[in-house]
Amino acid sequence: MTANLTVNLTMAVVLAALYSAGFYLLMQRSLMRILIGTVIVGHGANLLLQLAGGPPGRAPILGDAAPEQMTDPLPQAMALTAIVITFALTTFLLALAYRSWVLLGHDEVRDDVEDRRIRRLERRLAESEDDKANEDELEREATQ
Amino acid sequence: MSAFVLVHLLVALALPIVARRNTGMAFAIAALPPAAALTWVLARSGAVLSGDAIVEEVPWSPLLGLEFTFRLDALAVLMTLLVSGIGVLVLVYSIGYFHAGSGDARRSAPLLLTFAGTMFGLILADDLLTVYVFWELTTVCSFLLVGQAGISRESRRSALQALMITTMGGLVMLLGFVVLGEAAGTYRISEIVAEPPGGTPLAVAASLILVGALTKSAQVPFHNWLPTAMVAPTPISAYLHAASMVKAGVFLVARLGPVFVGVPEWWLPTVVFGLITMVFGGWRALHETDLKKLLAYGTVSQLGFLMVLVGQGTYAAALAGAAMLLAHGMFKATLFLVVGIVDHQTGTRDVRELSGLGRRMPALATIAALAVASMAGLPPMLGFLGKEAAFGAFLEEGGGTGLLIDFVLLLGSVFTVAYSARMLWGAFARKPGVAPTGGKQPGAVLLVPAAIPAFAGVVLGIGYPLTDELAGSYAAVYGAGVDPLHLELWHGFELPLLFSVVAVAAGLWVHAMRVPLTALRRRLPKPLDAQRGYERIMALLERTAVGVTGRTQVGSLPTYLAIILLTVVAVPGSVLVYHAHVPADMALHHNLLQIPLAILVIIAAIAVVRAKRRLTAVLLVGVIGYGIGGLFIVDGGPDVALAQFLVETLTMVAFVFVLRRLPARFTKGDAARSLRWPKLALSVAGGVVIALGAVLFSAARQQPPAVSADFIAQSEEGAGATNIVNAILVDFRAFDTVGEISVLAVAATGVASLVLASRFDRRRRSSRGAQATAPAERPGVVLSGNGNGRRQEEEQS
Amino acid sequence: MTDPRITAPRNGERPGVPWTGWDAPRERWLLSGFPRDGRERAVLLELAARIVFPTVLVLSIYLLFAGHDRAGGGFSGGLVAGQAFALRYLAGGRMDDSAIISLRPPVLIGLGLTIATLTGFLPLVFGQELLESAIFKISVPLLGQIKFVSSILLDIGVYLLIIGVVLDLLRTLGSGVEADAAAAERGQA
Amino acid sequence: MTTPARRALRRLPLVLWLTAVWILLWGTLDLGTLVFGLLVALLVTLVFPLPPVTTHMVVRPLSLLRLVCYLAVDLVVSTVRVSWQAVRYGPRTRAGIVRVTLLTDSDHLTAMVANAVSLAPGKFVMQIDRAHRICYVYALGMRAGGEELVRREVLALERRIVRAVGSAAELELVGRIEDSAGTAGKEDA
Amino acid sequence: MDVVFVVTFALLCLAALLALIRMIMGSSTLDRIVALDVIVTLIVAGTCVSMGWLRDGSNIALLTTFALLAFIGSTSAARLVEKKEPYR
Amino acid sequence: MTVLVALPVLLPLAAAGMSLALGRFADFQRIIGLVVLAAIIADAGFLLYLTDRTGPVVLQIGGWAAPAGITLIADRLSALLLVVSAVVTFAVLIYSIGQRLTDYGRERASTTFHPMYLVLCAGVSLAYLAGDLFNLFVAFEIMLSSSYVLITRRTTASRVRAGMTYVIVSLTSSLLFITMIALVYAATATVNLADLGGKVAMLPEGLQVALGLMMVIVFGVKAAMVPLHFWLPDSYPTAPAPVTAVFAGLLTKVGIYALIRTQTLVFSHDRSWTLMLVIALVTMLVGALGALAQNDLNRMLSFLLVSHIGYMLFGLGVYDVIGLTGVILYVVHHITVQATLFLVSGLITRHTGTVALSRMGGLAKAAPMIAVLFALPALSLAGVPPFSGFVAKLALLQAGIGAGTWSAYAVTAGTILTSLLTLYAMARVWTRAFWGQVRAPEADPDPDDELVVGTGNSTRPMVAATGVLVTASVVIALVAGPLAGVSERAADDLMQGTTYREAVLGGAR
Amino acid sequence: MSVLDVISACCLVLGALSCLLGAVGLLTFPDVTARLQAATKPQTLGLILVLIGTALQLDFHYSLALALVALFQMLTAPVLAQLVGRAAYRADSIRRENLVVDEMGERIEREHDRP
Ligand code: NA
Ligand code: NA
Repeated sequence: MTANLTVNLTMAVVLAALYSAGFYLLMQRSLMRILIGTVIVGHGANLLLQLAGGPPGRAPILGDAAPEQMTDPLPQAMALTAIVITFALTTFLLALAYRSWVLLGHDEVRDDVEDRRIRRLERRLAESEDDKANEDELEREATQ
Repeated sequence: MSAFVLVHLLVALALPIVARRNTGMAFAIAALPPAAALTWVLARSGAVLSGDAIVEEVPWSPLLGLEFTFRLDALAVLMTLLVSGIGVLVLVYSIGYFHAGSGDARRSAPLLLTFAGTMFGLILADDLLTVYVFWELTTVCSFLLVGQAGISRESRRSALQALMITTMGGLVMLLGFVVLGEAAGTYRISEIVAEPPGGTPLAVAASLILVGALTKSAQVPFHNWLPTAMVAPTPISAYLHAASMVKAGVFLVARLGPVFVGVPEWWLPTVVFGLITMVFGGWRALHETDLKKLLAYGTVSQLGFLMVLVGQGTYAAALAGAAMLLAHGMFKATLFLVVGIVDHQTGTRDVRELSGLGRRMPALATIAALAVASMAGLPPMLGFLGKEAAFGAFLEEGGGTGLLIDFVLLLGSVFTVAYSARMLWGAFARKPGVAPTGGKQPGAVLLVPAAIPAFAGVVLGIGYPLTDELAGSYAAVYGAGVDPLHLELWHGFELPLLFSVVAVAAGLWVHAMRVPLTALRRRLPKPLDAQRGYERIMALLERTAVGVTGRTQVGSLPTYLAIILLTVVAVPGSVLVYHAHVPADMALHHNLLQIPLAILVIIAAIAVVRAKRRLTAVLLVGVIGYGIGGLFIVDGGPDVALAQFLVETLTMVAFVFVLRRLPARFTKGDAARSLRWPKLALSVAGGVVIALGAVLFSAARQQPPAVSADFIAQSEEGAGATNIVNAILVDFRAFDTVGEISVLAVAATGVASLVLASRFDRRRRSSRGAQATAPAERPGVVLSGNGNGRRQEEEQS
Repeated sequence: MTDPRITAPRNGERPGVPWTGWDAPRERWLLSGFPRDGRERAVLLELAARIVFPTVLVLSIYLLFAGHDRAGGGFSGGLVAGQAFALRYLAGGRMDDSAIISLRPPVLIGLGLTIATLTGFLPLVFGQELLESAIFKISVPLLGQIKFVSSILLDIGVYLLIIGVVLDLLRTLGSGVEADAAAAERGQA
Repeated sequence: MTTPARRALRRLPLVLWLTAVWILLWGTLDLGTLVFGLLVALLVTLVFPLPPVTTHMVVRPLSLLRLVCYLAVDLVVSTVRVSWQAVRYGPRTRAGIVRVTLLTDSDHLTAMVANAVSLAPGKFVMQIDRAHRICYVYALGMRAGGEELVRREVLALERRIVRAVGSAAELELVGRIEDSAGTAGKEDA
Repeated sequence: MDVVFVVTFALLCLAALLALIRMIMGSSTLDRIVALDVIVTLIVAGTCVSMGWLRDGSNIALLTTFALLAFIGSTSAARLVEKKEPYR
Repeated sequence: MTVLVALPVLLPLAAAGMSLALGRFADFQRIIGLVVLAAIIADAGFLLYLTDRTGPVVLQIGGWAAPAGITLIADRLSALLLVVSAVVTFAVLIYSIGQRLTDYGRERASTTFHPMYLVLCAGVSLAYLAGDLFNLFVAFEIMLSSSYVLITRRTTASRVRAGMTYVIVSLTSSLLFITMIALVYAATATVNLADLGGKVAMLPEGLQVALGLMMVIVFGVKAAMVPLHFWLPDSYPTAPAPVTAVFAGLLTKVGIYALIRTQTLVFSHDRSWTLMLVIALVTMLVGALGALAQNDLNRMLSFLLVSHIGYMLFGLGVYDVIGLTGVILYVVHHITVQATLFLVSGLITRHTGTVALSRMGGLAKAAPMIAVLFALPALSLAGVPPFSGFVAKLALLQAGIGAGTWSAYAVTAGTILTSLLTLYAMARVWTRAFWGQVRAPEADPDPDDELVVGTGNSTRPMVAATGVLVTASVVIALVAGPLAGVSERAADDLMQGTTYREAVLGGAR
Repeated sequence: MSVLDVISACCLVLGALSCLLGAVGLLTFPDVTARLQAATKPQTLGLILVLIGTALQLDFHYSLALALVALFQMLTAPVLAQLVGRAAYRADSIRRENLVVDEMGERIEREHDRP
């Protein structure tokens, strides 16, 4: 376990690339893209976890290497756990995408219906500056 | 005392059972606890009035200063007469008033009793927080009693308005209580009175507490909830909105007055708002045709009067205030009950429809006349005592201010006399051109409760020494001084008497001039329409709510994620960038192999973003995964690499399973073109922030990982493993592993529940298809706010 | 969409078999015989699966036990075994009769979870701390010293659970989606 | 015919193979590993039994070795050839799909032929028609009229395979056809 | 000997890069599957070379597993794409 | 004795395993669920007693002393929250069982609901007990993954969308969580919370601040703090009542708990943490205004949930003993009351067939029991005395006034305003749904899904379960004295930090 | 460098070269099937060479296990090739103009055309 712990430039760029790509995909509407985005960010996170242990070294297996040469085992164990958890959630999200496709015929995340209603209402209220309209608008919106 | 409060509440809790069978019986039972309370208080009043207050403490949460502290003193005795005394009467009256078995009756009996209990608690409270507890409970009772079944929109709105205004005041008052309590170090009123804190907190507390008092006691500009609350059944109006609850504000000012003696933030608003309210209420009452509304505005006016008196903070004003408090409770309760009888027997309470009722119901008219006399301040009624004393109190103070106040009070009194006359005239006089009103004679159960306070007004007026003792022992909190004012029927020919005479005379004149005055009022501008103000504020509230929510809660997941990311970039990200000094010894790589693998991963990552086909993207993700697996190997993590490879493959298989059914290409027009670059910029910023974080945090480590050294040292002996990662997984940190497999189990179960759902759908559909020739396709339906089973067109098309 | 040649008219050589079905082997190479969800058989794949499947299972058991001293462990072992089943599925086997012991995947998952959690309590019986491990070294004649670390029980629980999870994924994302697709083709979707 | 003993015997090669894999994985050959390996192999074969097949393989080590050598040489030669193609012709490279009717008729021999053909660059079996013992072989870099050559190469490979692992009957069959074909056998001797 | 390993790695990396280009270019899914198979095989080869370099063969099982995975991943993709791609 | 700390985690997990394995036996599933949750109530109660009497109960799992091994620690705060959560989960399970018995009959088992519910309970418990950042992450994942399943179970077209929002946002926050753990480890080489306290303090100040903010974001998403809250009102309302009840009651509070734990144990703040106060104020107001814009009962409740998260942030922002006392009291109160309100909402929709307030009416007459069950928690939520909400709010007000800064005053005023708006929202529910003409129930718009509505009935177990929670909230108010005492001691522990640290690390090396 | 080292070095470099050539083919060949040829086969050879090269660097008992890897590769690569080729033929990813002869297509045509 060496002293120089700074994540090197190459790895920093990889991290930046993975997180950027993942974040970008996360902000899309296609659930499959979002899902891929989470997978990529997950990869980035797992890599980061591994890197948090320090620079490369020998596998932390007694007998194969001296303890000083070994990489830090704890982040590896945590990365392993994280990998499995990410995998579990990925499959779930995949099933969700599938279910969404079966039910809706697409796998997109559309805007929330109820929020859209309130946005409509907001626009209508902004147009009519009359106070009295308020309650009536609300009731009309609600009962339509 | 707590026992009495509790009995009220417990009986009220049990009352619905009785009320379901016999509402009359329910009201009769409901009258018992207040009667008992009244009896108990009166039995002890002798000692109490001579200065021996009875104190009881029930601890609740001492840490927060929360306790129920009750203290029976002169003010409390006085208020008990109103709260419990009138309470008993109203409950008895209700037996006759409500239709037996009606929904209103079933609701009202327990609620009225609850109200009586909380009000009783309120007047006994010697603790700010205790006051607040009961204060808010009375508000809730009022809401439920005003709204009843909430059938009409008017009743719902009125109840809501009363609730909102008084709660608003109550909450501000609570804040004031906390300020006061924290400044004083105690919430016990008697202790604060004994040793009031000073300085800014006191002034702030005064202003805040007054908001509560002014709203609860319907002072201008918060007054309007009171007239609108008149949609409630009349016994409720009589009890809550005349005799007791609306007095709570006045009571509070009276109670806390000694704390704030000489604090301008305290007395100035009470006087100013009180005077305005008195005049304004009286003026409005002059023009009402609905007797109840008339009384309501009269109440507003009188509450203003009371506020002026109790807010003044002198012995004399307090004395007058106490007398008026009592007087108002008596006559206003009577008048409401009378109007209730009129309404109940004739079916109307409109002055334009009522005619000749005095002749038909002389007993009722007599009772009303007694009460009106008290209200108008005619001797020898209790009202006269109070009013004389009031005029005297401010004169005694001397100076321009006292005189000014007296003149405004006089104006108010003129209006009071005028609407008193209007009330009597409106209800009982024979009016030309109006058919005599019919209707059955009221029974004793209605008449007697109305009569008792009316006669009490006479008795307390004639028996003025008794009244003086009662009021005086309250006023003594301000110190009686050398030659204290006394309540007397005859002070001699002095200015107060003149004022009284002028008030009566002018008032009668004003009543005579009612027709031109009403015309005048129509022509006057309406600068102060509190009702419209309230409506505007509520509309503004709704508008703001919809506006803010409509603009922020956009319902778009990408936006939400963008906001989260933006927060990450903006908040910790900016701090990182600000503190960034990239370490000088930062290497390009630690192992040559990192570079090609990095290139592989980066290219694949860029390609994924640009991929148009789902499978392509998945395969590229696979490349990323394998590439990272390679990096793990290079890093010296064979276990992680192995898991990574395995998981990556399995993920890919799972993806491919699902992609069989999805279209090959991603949906076109996935993102609005204009948002593409901002999104890209944001994501790159996010990525850079995290990479920067990785560099900075890893560079900041100062100590070697002691924990891991432990693991390495103990692995063989302690965990029986040479593979330390595995030792961590199954031994050192086995609990993580247990958790992790739970997640796996959960995910698998979830996948099954989602994917196999379509199988169940099919099965259900086929079984349903076998039953009927219903359409096989079920549209997706929303169960949400507007979800009236309407199809979600957007979702389907 | 459908190529007429797939349901080509009889041709004397092999009536009724579309060309995509020519690959079918003659014998049953895997226990479950042939795919029931309409996928074509492939003789090459089935034979490969027949050899690879048990081999990979051995590999997975190796990883399970070797995990204490080398790369591996219950996770990796379970996942590798899972891949073996995935291969079987791909080769056309049905998942539910691939073993003589027929356990539904959720049962296997539940079993694994129960084992993994309950074994943690075992040390309490011996007066140790929760999830504390014990190492037993037994000398067996001829075989030498055998080391048994009690935490292997957790690993076994993990191993079983993960196999269950993969089997469940094959049941749902595999067969389940396949069945949906078939239903969609029949016009039931 | 299928007494338990014979069934067990039939499983023996698999058990041995799995045991060998176990030992290879551990990299140590001692009694403990062997015993555990046997146990694991038995476990796997018992829990996940494979269906019995009627055809048998007879391994002839010497022929097998020759086959392996042949394949190795073929692999190298073909690699060079295809690489040349890739560099020389690139996108203009031509190919053909040739129908080869095999002499033998068993699943595993067909599979092995297909595998062997596919191992080296240049050719692979694209489609098998098991019912008619046909392999459709895709050959890269083929010139017009090169079908016969491809067929000959494939059949020669088949003969080598039969010699290495074919049953007596198949060996006899191959030999017979070889005789009748006359020159065919000499070409690849 | 180090030179040999570096050269070997360089060649393998170059190959992986080419395969990645094929994966990105396509043009069909099958091309990409093939490319993925190549990449995984190259990673297996690379792992193998690194074992030689470090003269540490303890993780040979890893290699076996990887070799297997390359097969299963690509096979699943190929097998399941079969039905998805249009018949000619 | 220390094993008691692990029981709230391991028992439900084992029960979930069995429930999954024996998925065909419906009665077994029900019984084991109830028995385990009841056992947890008892266990948690005992833990609370122990911790309050003798200090934190610490379990070093596997006998590996912290910071190497994983530590489970029950201190006053976690034990208290454990008790409340256990009661809520127990009551909700009764509700849910009652509902399923009515709608599907006794025979029908669910392979999904019971195991997932138990896992959820385990996750929540572990989140309270974890003394280790990574273990906390695992706890979050246990809790979240099972919540994903519960919220998407038997989805319909409308619910699958809401589920997506929830799952994806939660997943994103989880990914940020791992990222943060990696950064923490990179800098300190430890993930033990007690150990981190000292190690983080040695970092450069900029990194400390950045790390602290990162944690605020990670837990803030879970806690639905503005502006990270948007997902909540879009997703919670669509789930079946018991699910929403548990989510609303517990999951956000777990975020708050994690926030409190980390910000007190790992980081240090000045008294009156202005940023948090600002967030608190905005959260309160945005939530309350959002509630007023809604016509959908569940969405309104969800916005109120967001709004009242602001209260808890307020107490944390004041950052002194009384402030944290207020937060703890508020969390305890809010878990109970918010869960109750969603259960009541479930009862309401069963009666009306709709969640649209405008299409309800006359419930006070049609179903007086529901009216009572709604009124009490509604008043409590609005902070009307003498209910539990008032006690908690009072502590916060005292903290705000005592803090003596303008930002604290502003938030105190905001608290008052929010109370008013909450009451308004609740009163509007009352006037629209409970008052007015009685309406016939609407037909279930989607008979196939988990949400059975418009049946016009509610069975005894459902009402009883709701009643249990209402009673619980009344009891909270009744025992406000001792409760505030425990909360104050817990808050004191939090501010000191030494008790926790010594309990965890005392035996180490 | 010992003799073994030299052999090992040759194997390693040649193996890597083979892999590279395969990758070149993957990039340059016209259609899936051709690329498949180019990709999988030299890959197999390359891997086997690399395995040999590595085996020479390690203890003997590792070589056996490496042989297992080689065996796996030889067993599985053709299977994948066949699957992909078959799928390519179906998906019409083969460039027909590059085929000098297609006896399979002929048969399919024939069976289809026959009434
Ligand atoms: Na309504
Ligand atoms: Na439904």
